[in-house]
Amino acid sequence: MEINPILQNVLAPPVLFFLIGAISVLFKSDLEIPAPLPKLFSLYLLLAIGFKGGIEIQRSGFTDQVLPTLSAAILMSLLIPLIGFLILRFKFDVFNSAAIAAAYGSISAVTFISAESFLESQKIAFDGFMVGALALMESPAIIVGLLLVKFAAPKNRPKSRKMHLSAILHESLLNGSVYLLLSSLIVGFLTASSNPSGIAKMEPFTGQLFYGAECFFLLDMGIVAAQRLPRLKNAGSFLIGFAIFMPLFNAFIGVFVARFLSLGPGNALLFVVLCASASYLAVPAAMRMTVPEAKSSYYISTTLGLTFPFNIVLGIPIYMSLVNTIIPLSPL
Amino acid sequence: MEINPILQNVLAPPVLFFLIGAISVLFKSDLEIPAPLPKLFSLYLLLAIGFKGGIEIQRSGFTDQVLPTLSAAILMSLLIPLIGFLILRFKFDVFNSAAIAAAYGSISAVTFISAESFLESQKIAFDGFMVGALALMESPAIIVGLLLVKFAAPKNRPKSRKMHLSAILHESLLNGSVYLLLSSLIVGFLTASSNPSGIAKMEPFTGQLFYGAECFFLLDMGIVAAQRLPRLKNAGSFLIGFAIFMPLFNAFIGVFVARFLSLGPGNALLFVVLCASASYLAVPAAMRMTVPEAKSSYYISTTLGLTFPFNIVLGIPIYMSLVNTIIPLSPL
Amino acid sequence: MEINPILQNVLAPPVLFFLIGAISVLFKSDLEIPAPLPKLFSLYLLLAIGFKGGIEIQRSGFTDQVLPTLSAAILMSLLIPLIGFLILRFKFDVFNSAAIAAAYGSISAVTFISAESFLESQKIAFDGFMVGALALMESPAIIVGLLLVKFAAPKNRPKSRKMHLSAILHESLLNGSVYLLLSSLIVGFLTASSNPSGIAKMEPFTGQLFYGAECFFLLDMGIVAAQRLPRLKNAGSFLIGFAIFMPLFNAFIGVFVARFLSLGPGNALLFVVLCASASYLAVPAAMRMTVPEAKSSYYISTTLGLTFPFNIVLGIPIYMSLVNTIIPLSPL
Amino acid sequence: MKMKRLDLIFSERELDAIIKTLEKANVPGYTVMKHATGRGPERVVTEDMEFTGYGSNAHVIVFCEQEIIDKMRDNIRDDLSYYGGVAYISEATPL
Amino acid sequence: MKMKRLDLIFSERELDAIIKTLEKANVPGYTVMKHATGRGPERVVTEDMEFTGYGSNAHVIVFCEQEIIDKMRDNIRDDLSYYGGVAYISEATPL
Amino acid sequence: MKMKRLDLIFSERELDAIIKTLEKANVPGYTVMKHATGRGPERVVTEDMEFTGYGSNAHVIVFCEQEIIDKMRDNIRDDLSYYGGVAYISEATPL
Ligand SMILES: Nc1ncnc2c1ncn2[C@@H]1O[C@H](COP(=O)(O)O)[C@@H](O)[C@H]1O
Ligand SMILES: Nc1ncnc2c1ncn2[C@@H]1O[C@H](COP(=O)(O)O)[C@@H](O)[C@H]1O
Ligand SMILES: Nc1ncnc2c1ncn2[C@@H]1O[C@H](COP(=O)(O)O)[C@@H](O)[C@H]1O
Ligand code: NA
Ligand code: NA
Ligand code: NA
Repeated sequence: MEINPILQNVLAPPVLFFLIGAISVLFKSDLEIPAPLPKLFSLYLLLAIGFKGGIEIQRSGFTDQVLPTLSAAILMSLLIPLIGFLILRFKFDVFNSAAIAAAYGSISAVTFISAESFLESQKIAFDGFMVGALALMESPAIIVGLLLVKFAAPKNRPKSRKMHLSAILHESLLNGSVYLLLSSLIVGFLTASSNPSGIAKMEPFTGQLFYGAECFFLLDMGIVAAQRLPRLKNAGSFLIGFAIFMPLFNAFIGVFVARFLSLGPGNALLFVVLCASASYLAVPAAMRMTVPEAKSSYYISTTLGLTFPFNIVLGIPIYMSLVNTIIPLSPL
Repeated sequence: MEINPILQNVLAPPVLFFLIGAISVLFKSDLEIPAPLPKLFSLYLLLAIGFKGGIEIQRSGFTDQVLPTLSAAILMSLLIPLIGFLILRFKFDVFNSAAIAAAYGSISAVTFISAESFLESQKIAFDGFMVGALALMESPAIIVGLLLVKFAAPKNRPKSRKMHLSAILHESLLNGSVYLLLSSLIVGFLTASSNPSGIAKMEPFTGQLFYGAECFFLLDMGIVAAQRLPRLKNAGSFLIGFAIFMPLFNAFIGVFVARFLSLGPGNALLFVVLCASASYLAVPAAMRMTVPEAKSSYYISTTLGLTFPFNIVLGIPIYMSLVNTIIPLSPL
Repeated sequence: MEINPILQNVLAPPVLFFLIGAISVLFKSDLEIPAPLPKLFSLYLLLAIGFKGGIEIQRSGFTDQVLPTLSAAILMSLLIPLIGFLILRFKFDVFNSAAIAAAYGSISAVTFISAESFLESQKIAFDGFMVGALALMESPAIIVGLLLVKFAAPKNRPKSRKMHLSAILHESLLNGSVYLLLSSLIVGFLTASSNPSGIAKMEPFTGQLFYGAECFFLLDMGIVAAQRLPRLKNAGSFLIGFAIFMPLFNAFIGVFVARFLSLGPGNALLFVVLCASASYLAVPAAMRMTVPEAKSSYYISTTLGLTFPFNIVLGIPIYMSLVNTIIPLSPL
Repeated sequence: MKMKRLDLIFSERELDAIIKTLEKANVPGYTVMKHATGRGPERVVTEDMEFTGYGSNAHVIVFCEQEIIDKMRDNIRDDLSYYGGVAYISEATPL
Repeated sequence: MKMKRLDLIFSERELDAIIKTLEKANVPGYTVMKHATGRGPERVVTEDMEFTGYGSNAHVIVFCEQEIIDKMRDNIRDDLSYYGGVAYISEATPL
Repeated sequence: MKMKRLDLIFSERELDAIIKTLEKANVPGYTVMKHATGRGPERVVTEDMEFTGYGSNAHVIVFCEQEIIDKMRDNIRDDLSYYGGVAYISEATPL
């Protein structure tokens, strides 16, 4: 693996702004992006990426690759939490293991966006339907996490309330970020199919502005991640190791699945990044609600404080090397 | 009336995002656009539409149509509350009747913006001076509403304080949204006449971004409207009927006035939409201040929960059909 | 001095929006841009101006003019507070004198941005490295201010805590606005040197949107300034005079320094504006922390309520005339 | 020292009037928290009101002596009974 | 008139459930302040939680009579012990 | 159980220092509400301060036992007398 792509990734504006944010915390600068401004950018990015993905899907149509890829994506988001759970059980109780595992089975939209920006800067093509995979991978891991609790937890959870399946489905499918991403995808699709002039009128907002808004949001994410990092100390070295090892492990499985699916390098990277990233939007919301026994600082600090920065700064170029190494091999 | 224009309207991004917002409430998704982000978009839209309107007015000059149209607009915003008041008095006391009537005499800038987007997607021309009508129709209805209270209310309003004319004028003319719209119009006008290079530099902000920002704001409006809808139940069926019937009735008067003014189909639609839309910005602010006896849920829930969605989704294409039917008839 | 350039400056959209904001306060309109929306625009402007400046510096390279100009800029921000201090001591105690003097030695980024817009509208060229001067002039004045307190204040400040040099340096160099400006400059520089395709992708955000965002922010600044103005009455006529005289005086020194540096008219204006403007971001933050004996309304109300509007509306065209008069004279 | 704490909750749009009343009674200080929502006997105030013309609520806290409260009681009651809102007094000891 | 002041602080995500409890007990009104942060025995809630799926805290104030508090005590305790949060009562006199 | 409620109001910029004081005294928890404005004997803090370098106020609520308050009294008084702000104690009963 060369060092060059990592450096090139680090020198792109979004990553630089991420680092600026993180360094500001290190130096105790009082730089601050007050709530609810980060929410504005978070909503905007979900809306824009969904809208653009919907347009792309309508344009390219449902090719042979779409269905297998989306199915594999869902499978991965069911499988990863199971593996994660088994690993985490060495050190943690059922509740914490299930909650953390669910976070790693789910995805991070901003990591996905960063991978897209990386591909664009490398002039590597990718398909819009991968946004569909992004949207579909957010929820299943939540359901697995909750089922794990339901079946593996001691029968009489002292603090527990009955976990209705409908509540689980509601939390996982109608979480604000899942809902906005999916519905913006549908809006994009409908616009492209019935109202193509609307695309050009949306383009300055959802297209041209996107890169800058991504930078601004990553500036905030840098601040947030660096504020979380010190809290990881309480989590212990096992969890710290997990937060780096698990994405790499997931990426490794992901790249072989991508090869099996005959994805091109661009789609393959996005697939791998979806496997390797961990959720800090939908999953914490669902876990807090349904598994209050789990310590939130475990699943939030690891995903935001370590896995997210790792993926943004080092992970994406590493995964690209992985893709470039594994995918061109003779077919499985 | 064909079904096609309605479907075409519904499949435009702004309306789709409006529906997405409304459906998220129906499905109890936790999608939320926290305050003060909606205010940002609301201020932006007023500033941008005023600025662009001012430029258009300067460019086209004061044609023969301008003065009659603006005068007719003011007249309509004086007349409609009187009619509304007479209807509402069948069921409500003077205070509530006056407050609700004032809301329907005034206008909704976002409905106007949606109508402009509709015209653009249909490639139907309209003039910038119609923004002047928008700005001028916001206040007069407030004054009529307050005068109705002054003269029709029982002489000794128990809770009342003296209503100074100056306070009434202040509330109606210097309300934040009226002020921003009007003054942005003046800025646009001055920029176009003395500093045309400033127009191109503003264009990405006030022009290109507009459509996307409109979509984002309508997403929020969908949430707000759907949250208001259930509260309408307390309002009773009379008021629910009024919230649909009154816009249609006003549109009907409006289209004949437009024909009398010999407005082209684009300007005619905008004129009709101004008549048919109801205020949720300036009027509630003024009524709360000066007619505290009126129940705010009446005038806010009807305008936001029913009349606004009705106009956005069904009203605009219906009014367009109306315009296409009535305007081409032989002159009055 | 002709009246024309002043009128031309006043009729530019940013100044018009500033006036609209100020007038809304005068007329008691309830127009309001709620927190933290102004912070969004403030952060955006710092990020964008830094980023663009960094690109320009990388593109033009370190010409002969860069080092002398930046050195002179730092010198001015050390010298001006000393002069200001001496003047202010006629009326105020050491604490207030030092705090106010520091504000006038430091700079206002928005005044600088307004001067850039003015130059662009006048089609006068200027260099990106002047943003470097902007970034470098924010902090030194703070240090001078604090040293003045350290050495000129009565030995036993009753309320005082020990002033560690490290705390002083931290406050002055790692203030959020200084940090964001400087680091965005570095990001711009790095992007331009190693990732030029990133520039085009940032352009819609940092470039095209800039003018409109500036207008929106100045609308808010107009409101803020006009709200501050009445509080100046308590400050007394000496301070009011100082708030107008000091910028003019600083501009006068600045223009001769600019001539000595052989700056072109564009760079000269920017240099003069940096000298003439006063800080309301970094300095108040630092002074509140380290010199709580100083009355904050003195240094905030003068800079925001009087000096800022004066510079935006009248100052910039006056300084331009000054530059045009002094610079072309035969060399010193 | 015996001090009182006065909590006022009412529509943001009346804030200027209430603050004028406080200042006239020479309160030593006050704190304002805006963007409060809630329900009272007359109205539901929700977050979406913030961008409509209606505004949300302000929560004002005043620590002062009983006699200052007595001075402004009538004015505040007057404002709140006209526009809605609540006002409660409790005991408070300076730290 | 003797009145009570009830202060509830808990995660914003439980707001709907708590308000339902208040309404069922027929409180005369309540005030909600969102975007509060803090630390309790179980969790640290910081401002950056607002954009993650976790949300920040809500501070709810209710002025009401003792008997209404008695009515809802069990329900509120139940919610707060499950999800975390605090509830305190103090005296309050209407102005 | 007899508990106290401590209300602290001061500039947001001192928040970290105050929280450090609270933590050192082992408070069981605390709640922070930012973006408060107001007026004290020394300063007017308005909303526009938020984007200037000056910041607005924070309102911190702590429910704890008297002895914890006694532990931190001096430190808090020290901070508030230097930078401004108020601190008041009242009675509070857990629900
Ligand atoms: N009993 C109460 N407890 C707490 N807050 C209240 C109460 N009654 C009214 N409020 C607040 O006062 C505001 C105005 O009430 P209203 O008198 O209905 O206009 C409401 O929106 C609530 O925020
Ligand atoms: N002793 C306390 N004083 C004030 N606020 C508290 C206290 N304990 C908990 N809180 C608030 O209640 C929230 C939830 O606490 P927890 O029970 O840890 O989930 C915290 O984030 C604080 O805002
Ligand atoms: N008597 C008071 N009642 C309520 N809040 C106060 C009072 N005095 C001061 N404050 C708050 O404390 C902040 C700082 O006050 P100061 O001591 O003037 O710096 C003010 O901005 C108010 O928000
Ligand atoms: Na994953
Ligand atoms: Na109307
Ligand atoms: Na200066």
